[in-house]
Amino acid sequence: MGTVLQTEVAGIGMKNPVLVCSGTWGNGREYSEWLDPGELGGIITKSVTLKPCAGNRPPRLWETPSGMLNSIGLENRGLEAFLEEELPWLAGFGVPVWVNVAGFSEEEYVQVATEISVSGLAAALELNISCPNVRKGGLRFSESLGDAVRLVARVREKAELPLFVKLSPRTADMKAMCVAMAGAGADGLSLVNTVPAMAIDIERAKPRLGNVTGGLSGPAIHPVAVLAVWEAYQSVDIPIIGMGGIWGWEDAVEMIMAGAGAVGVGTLNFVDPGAPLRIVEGIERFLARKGLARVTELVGLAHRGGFPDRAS
Amino acid sequence: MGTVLQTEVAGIGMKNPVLVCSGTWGNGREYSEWLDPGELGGIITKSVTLKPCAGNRPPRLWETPSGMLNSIGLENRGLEAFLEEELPWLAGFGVPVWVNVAGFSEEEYVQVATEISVSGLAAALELNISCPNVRKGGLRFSESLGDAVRLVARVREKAELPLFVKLSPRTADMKAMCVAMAGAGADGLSLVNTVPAMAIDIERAKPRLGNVTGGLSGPAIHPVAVLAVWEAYQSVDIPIIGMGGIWGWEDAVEMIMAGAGAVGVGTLNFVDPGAPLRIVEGIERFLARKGLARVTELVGLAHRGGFPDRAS
Amino acid sequence: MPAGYTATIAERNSFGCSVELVLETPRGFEASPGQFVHVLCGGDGRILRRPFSVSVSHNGGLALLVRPVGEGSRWLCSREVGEELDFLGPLGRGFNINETRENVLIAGGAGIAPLRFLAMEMRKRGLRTLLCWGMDGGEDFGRLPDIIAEESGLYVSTRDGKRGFRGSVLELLDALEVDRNAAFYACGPREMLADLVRGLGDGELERTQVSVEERMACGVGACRGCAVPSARPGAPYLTACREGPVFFAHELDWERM
Amino acid sequence: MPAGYTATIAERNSFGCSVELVLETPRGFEASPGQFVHVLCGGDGRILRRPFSVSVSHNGGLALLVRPVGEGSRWLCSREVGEELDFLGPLGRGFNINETRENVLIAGGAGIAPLRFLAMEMRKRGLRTLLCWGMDGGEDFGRLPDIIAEESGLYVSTRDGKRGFRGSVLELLDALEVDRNAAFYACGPREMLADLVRGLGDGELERTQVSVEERMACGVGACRGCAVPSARPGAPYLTACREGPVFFAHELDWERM
Ligand SMILES: Cc1cc2nc3c(=O)[nH]c(=O)nc-3n(C[C@H](O)[C@H](O)[C@H](O)COP(=O)(O)OP(=O)(O)OC[C@H]3O[C@@H](n4cnc5c(N)ncnc54)[C@H](O)[C@@H]3O)c2cc1C
Ligand SMILES: Cc1cc2nc3c(=O)[nH]c(=O)nc-3n(C[C@H](O)[C@H](O)[C@H](O)COP(=O)(O)OP(=O)(O)OC[C@H]3O[C@@H](n4cnc5c(N)ncnc54)[C@H](O)[C@@H]3O)c2cc1C
Ligand SMILES: Cc1cc2nc3c(=O)[nH]c(=O)nc-3n(C[C@H](O)[C@H](O)[C@H](O)COP(=O)(O)O)c2cc1C
Ligand SMILES: Cc1cc2nc3c(=O)[nH]c(=O)nc-3n(C[C@H](O)[C@H](O)[C@H](O)COP(=O)(O)O)c2cc1C
Ligand code: FES
Ligand code: FES
Repeated sequence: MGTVLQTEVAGIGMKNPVLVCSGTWGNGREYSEWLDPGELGGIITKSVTLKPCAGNRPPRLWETPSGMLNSIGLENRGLEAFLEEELPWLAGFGVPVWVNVAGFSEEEYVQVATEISVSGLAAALELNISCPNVRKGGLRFSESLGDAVRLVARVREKAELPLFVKLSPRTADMKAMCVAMAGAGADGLSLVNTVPAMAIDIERAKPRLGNVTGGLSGPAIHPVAVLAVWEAYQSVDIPIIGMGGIWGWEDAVEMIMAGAGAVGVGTLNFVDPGAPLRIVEGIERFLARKGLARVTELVGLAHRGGFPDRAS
Repeated sequence: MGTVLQTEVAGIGMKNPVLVCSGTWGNGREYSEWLDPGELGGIITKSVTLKPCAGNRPPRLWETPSGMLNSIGLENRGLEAFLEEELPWLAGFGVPVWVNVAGFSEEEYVQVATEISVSGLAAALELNISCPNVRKGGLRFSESLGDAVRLVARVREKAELPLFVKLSPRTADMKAMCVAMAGAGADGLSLVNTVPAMAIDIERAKPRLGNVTGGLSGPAIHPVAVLAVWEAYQSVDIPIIGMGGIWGWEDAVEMIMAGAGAVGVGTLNFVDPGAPLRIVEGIERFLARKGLARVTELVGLAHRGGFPDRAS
Repeated sequence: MPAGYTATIAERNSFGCSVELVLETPRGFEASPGQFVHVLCGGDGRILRRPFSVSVSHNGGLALLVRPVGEGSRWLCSREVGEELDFLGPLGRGFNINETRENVLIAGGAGIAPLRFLAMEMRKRGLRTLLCWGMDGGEDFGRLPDIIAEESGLYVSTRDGKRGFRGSVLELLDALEVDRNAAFYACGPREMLADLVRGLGDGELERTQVSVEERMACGVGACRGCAVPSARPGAPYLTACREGPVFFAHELDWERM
Repeated sequence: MPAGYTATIAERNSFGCSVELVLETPRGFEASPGQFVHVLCGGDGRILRRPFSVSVSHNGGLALLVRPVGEGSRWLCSREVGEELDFLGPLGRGFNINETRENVLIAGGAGIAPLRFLAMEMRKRGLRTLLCWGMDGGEDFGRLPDIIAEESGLYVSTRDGKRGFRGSVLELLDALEVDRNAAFYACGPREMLADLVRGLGDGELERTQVSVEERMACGVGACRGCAVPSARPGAPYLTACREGPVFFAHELDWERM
């Protein structure tokens, strides 16, 4: 593969720009049976909270046109178990690990971020301020620019690691939000989390999800995610991890052209566990076909007029 | 059909709760060849601006998974032609007409709304403050609660007609926005406009749409629209017209159960011009099967615990 | 070892309301009763795989029994011999076979799929096995009951008595006066399982295994989407796809099911 | 009168890189050359119809000539005889037939579809007609050129001279030394049309009709999605689906095309 696919975001070197998204790859054990995690560009963990978190009442899934709703609700075994059992194992593959941090209060975010930072096992933090599936915390921060800024600044102050902030596509003014996040000290942005959404079972006239509302992911939201990345790239200089409905290497390339320095494969993992590596290969073939020496040349290319038009 | 399907929103009586959405039904002439507009619950016109508006540079369409992007950009012949040639014809079908009003400044919105009001030919106004396809005006109002409130209050002051405000699903705090709109004098809400989005042609590394960004509509956004209606119903008492990805009577019923007093068929018109009337029939059959006497009993039913669970 | 497979449909049998697909996998395939495969189905705008129990597994091939209830399963039922299917599996935890007691297998509707496999396996091992199959919803499975009756012996019940015992499958169990010291294995609609469990005494819960159905995304334990309420206080939810789909009845919190 | 139709595929002919579908409509069907039908195609998560020119219309039936270039057209090409199609049409404005001049028809690739129909119609009316078909992209249309040659007479060009004239279809026109007072009718790739128009003099623009392709949603003029730049100052855009797909060359602003 050589250096064609090598890249870096916020100083974190990666052998290729393809990550797996938080919450869509467990903490790796399940999918390590299907692919070698060491072949990934990087791994983003499932959200970690301070205490073990039971998650939301089932049902937690519902399929929608070209998408799915989930209301997992941050189910995880808490920071302690994560630091003891998950992170050391994940760190063993020699690829950078972003630890996704969530909380139900500012203090919790700060504490988790600090302890992850101190552990020395993670490459970066991804601050989940946009989870649509928890009533307290989560999306609340994303809804208010002021709250988000304060939270990010507080975490920034305590945590050494490069800090990525994960935003919701349901942000009225995405550019202003990105500028504010960069100003508060974010080293990078993860765009996007799921889109808040819901479905109702008309035979029962009751919500499909036990938690009533959930987050929409999958191909349905891809054009929304591309715009978020596009707008972020226009407004800030920090790197962007693009995610949302990536369903093949073409979608990954599209995200990169919109401005993403790396991409995350999410829901697609459920359907095709080998997809991240096939996407890596697809990007490489595309670069070769277009005669490009490095994937980094693609980043934001659509903002720079794209490829020259062929003479007709 | 009797009275089963009869309903009203903001005092406007309708023979059934199914409307056609702004911009997806032209101004009726095209589709009047396919169905009798007099059979609809109501008609929402394409956005009218003060002056003729050329619309955006082509290409204006792109299909995405279970959805489509458009960047029409308010193309219309302007208020004068609308008042002379379109509205009188539309008003002749004996069904209520919502005139969708757009503008590039507050003054324009106010002037168009006032003149439509004065014409005496419309049943209501739908204020489009959420068009993702124009740089000035449009979405800008939807991005800022303060701007939106001021605009709605100014139009409210001048226009006699019931005033519906059409909101973007890209609203960070939908409930706060709805409360603010009701406070500013809105008589009803139209939820939702298209979701801001974009696509890139990777072979050229250029945006697919001439206008770069566009609005996503169709089944892909349906779960997002259902949530918007759900949140609006929870936060305000004014009626809601639910729209977004309605692709059959089931989706219409879902919207109504989420809190919509009426529903709008949008993109589906393009695929199946007879759909609005088939949806009316489907709703009627559903009511009969469930033993309900009036469609109004369905409105917001999912907030009231739904149908009683069958004993097993 | 779970894996991704491309299988060829070698045989397609229509059994009344259901379709049996016999699949051949080039690399061979081995599963234990109760495990499932996660099948990529076509259908407009559907993205997730669909879980189906392995209903026969032999000579490196397998069979599925599919009831068409929605777009994905309908698509599957309309496949033809010679077409290819893409599936992951075998996945999940299967039945734990009790070698010492009498084994009573209780199927409801399409829940027969894994229990047919289980019964064949028990018979192979020479265990005392009683297989009961209730078609409480009035379904018609064509010749399938006869085939299974020949394979492993079978008692059938229908609500209207059209076939076999008249009544529910649980009433059939009562009528058969089955040994209450038996081990129980059940698969069927959620309500049937709940009714069964409600009727069980303390010691029996630990001897009863149920295969539960829950909507799934990943099928491998990664997404936590298929959560079922656990009876253990510390771990509120179990995953149907990885910790299940087969659970001992006492592992689940039936109040919250 | 436009309408919604369910048609049965009566015949399916494979012509090299393209497929001809002959459709029977129970209610009868009449179109004029240049009009199109808007077809509901299958394909995963695709929602919009796809426009295809009427390429033959006879005895209340019609034929389409489809090149598989994406999911919708591929789906269409793999339909079998006996299956049903759902389409709206005929839609749009067709060609305006000049009864007095010589008529020169210029097709590029699948652009032959409406021009074949046009040529047949002209021949029926006994008009002087010259049909040129360039396969500049190196496409192979199998026996179709022979069939059309028999129907209406045909000159073919290919870039490599494999078939007919060696060169572009516009070079073929030069070589044929066609009457510059003729009326021109063209359908093909956007660049071919632009090249053609570039070469036209003032008076010729008004005698030249082109059928343009633009992505469509509604197909009936309701969505304004298929806008093409108009040459008239007051009306910046025309709709390809309703005001077109056939335009006189002077109606369009070729600078902005
Ligand atoms: C472990 C497991 C094993 C299964 N084995 C079999 C089998 O051997 N044979 C068989 O016919 N079916 C089996 N099922 C059920 C089968 O997965 C569903 O019928 C199928 O997924 C429905 O998909 P669809 O697209 O046809 O329906 P959809 O359109 O998605 O839904 C139709 C109906 O089916 C229900 N449903 C959908 N998915 C599931 C699911 N995963 N679990 C429970 N209910 C669901 C929905 O609530 C809805 O009422 C099994 C399910 C699980 C979890
Ligand atoms: C009035 C009209 C008449 C046409 N007649 C014919 C015909 O007789 N035979 C035929 O084979 N094709 C015809 N076309 C083109 C045909 O509509 C497209 O090839 C088809 O819509 C592609 O759909 P898809 O799902 O296969 O491809 P997609 O996956 O949607 O796209 C594949 C490629 O086709 C291009 N494309 C898609 N839709 C259109 C469109 N509406 N116009 C132009 N390019 C498009 C895309 O840009 C892309 O490069 C006609 C188009 C128009 C507008
Ligand atoms: C089942 C599921 C669980 C998720 N869990 C988390 C999570 O714990 N933390 C987080 O930040 N994002 C979570 N996400 C969001 C994804 O990381 C990703 O941002 C989103 O799904 C969009 O990408 P996709 O469309 O490719 O799935 C989850 C998504 C899914 C589908
Ligand atoms: C082609 C197109 C044009 C539209 N034009 C307008 C418009 O002029 N004014 C407006 O308020 N909404 C407009 N909309 C938005 C629709 O009225 C509707 O809110 C949206 O499409 C969601 O519904 P749907 O998913 O059913 O299409 C347009 C939508 C489409 C697809
Ligand atoms: S389906 Fe993903 S954990 Fe079970
Ligand atoms: S496709 Fe809608 S106006 Fe032409």
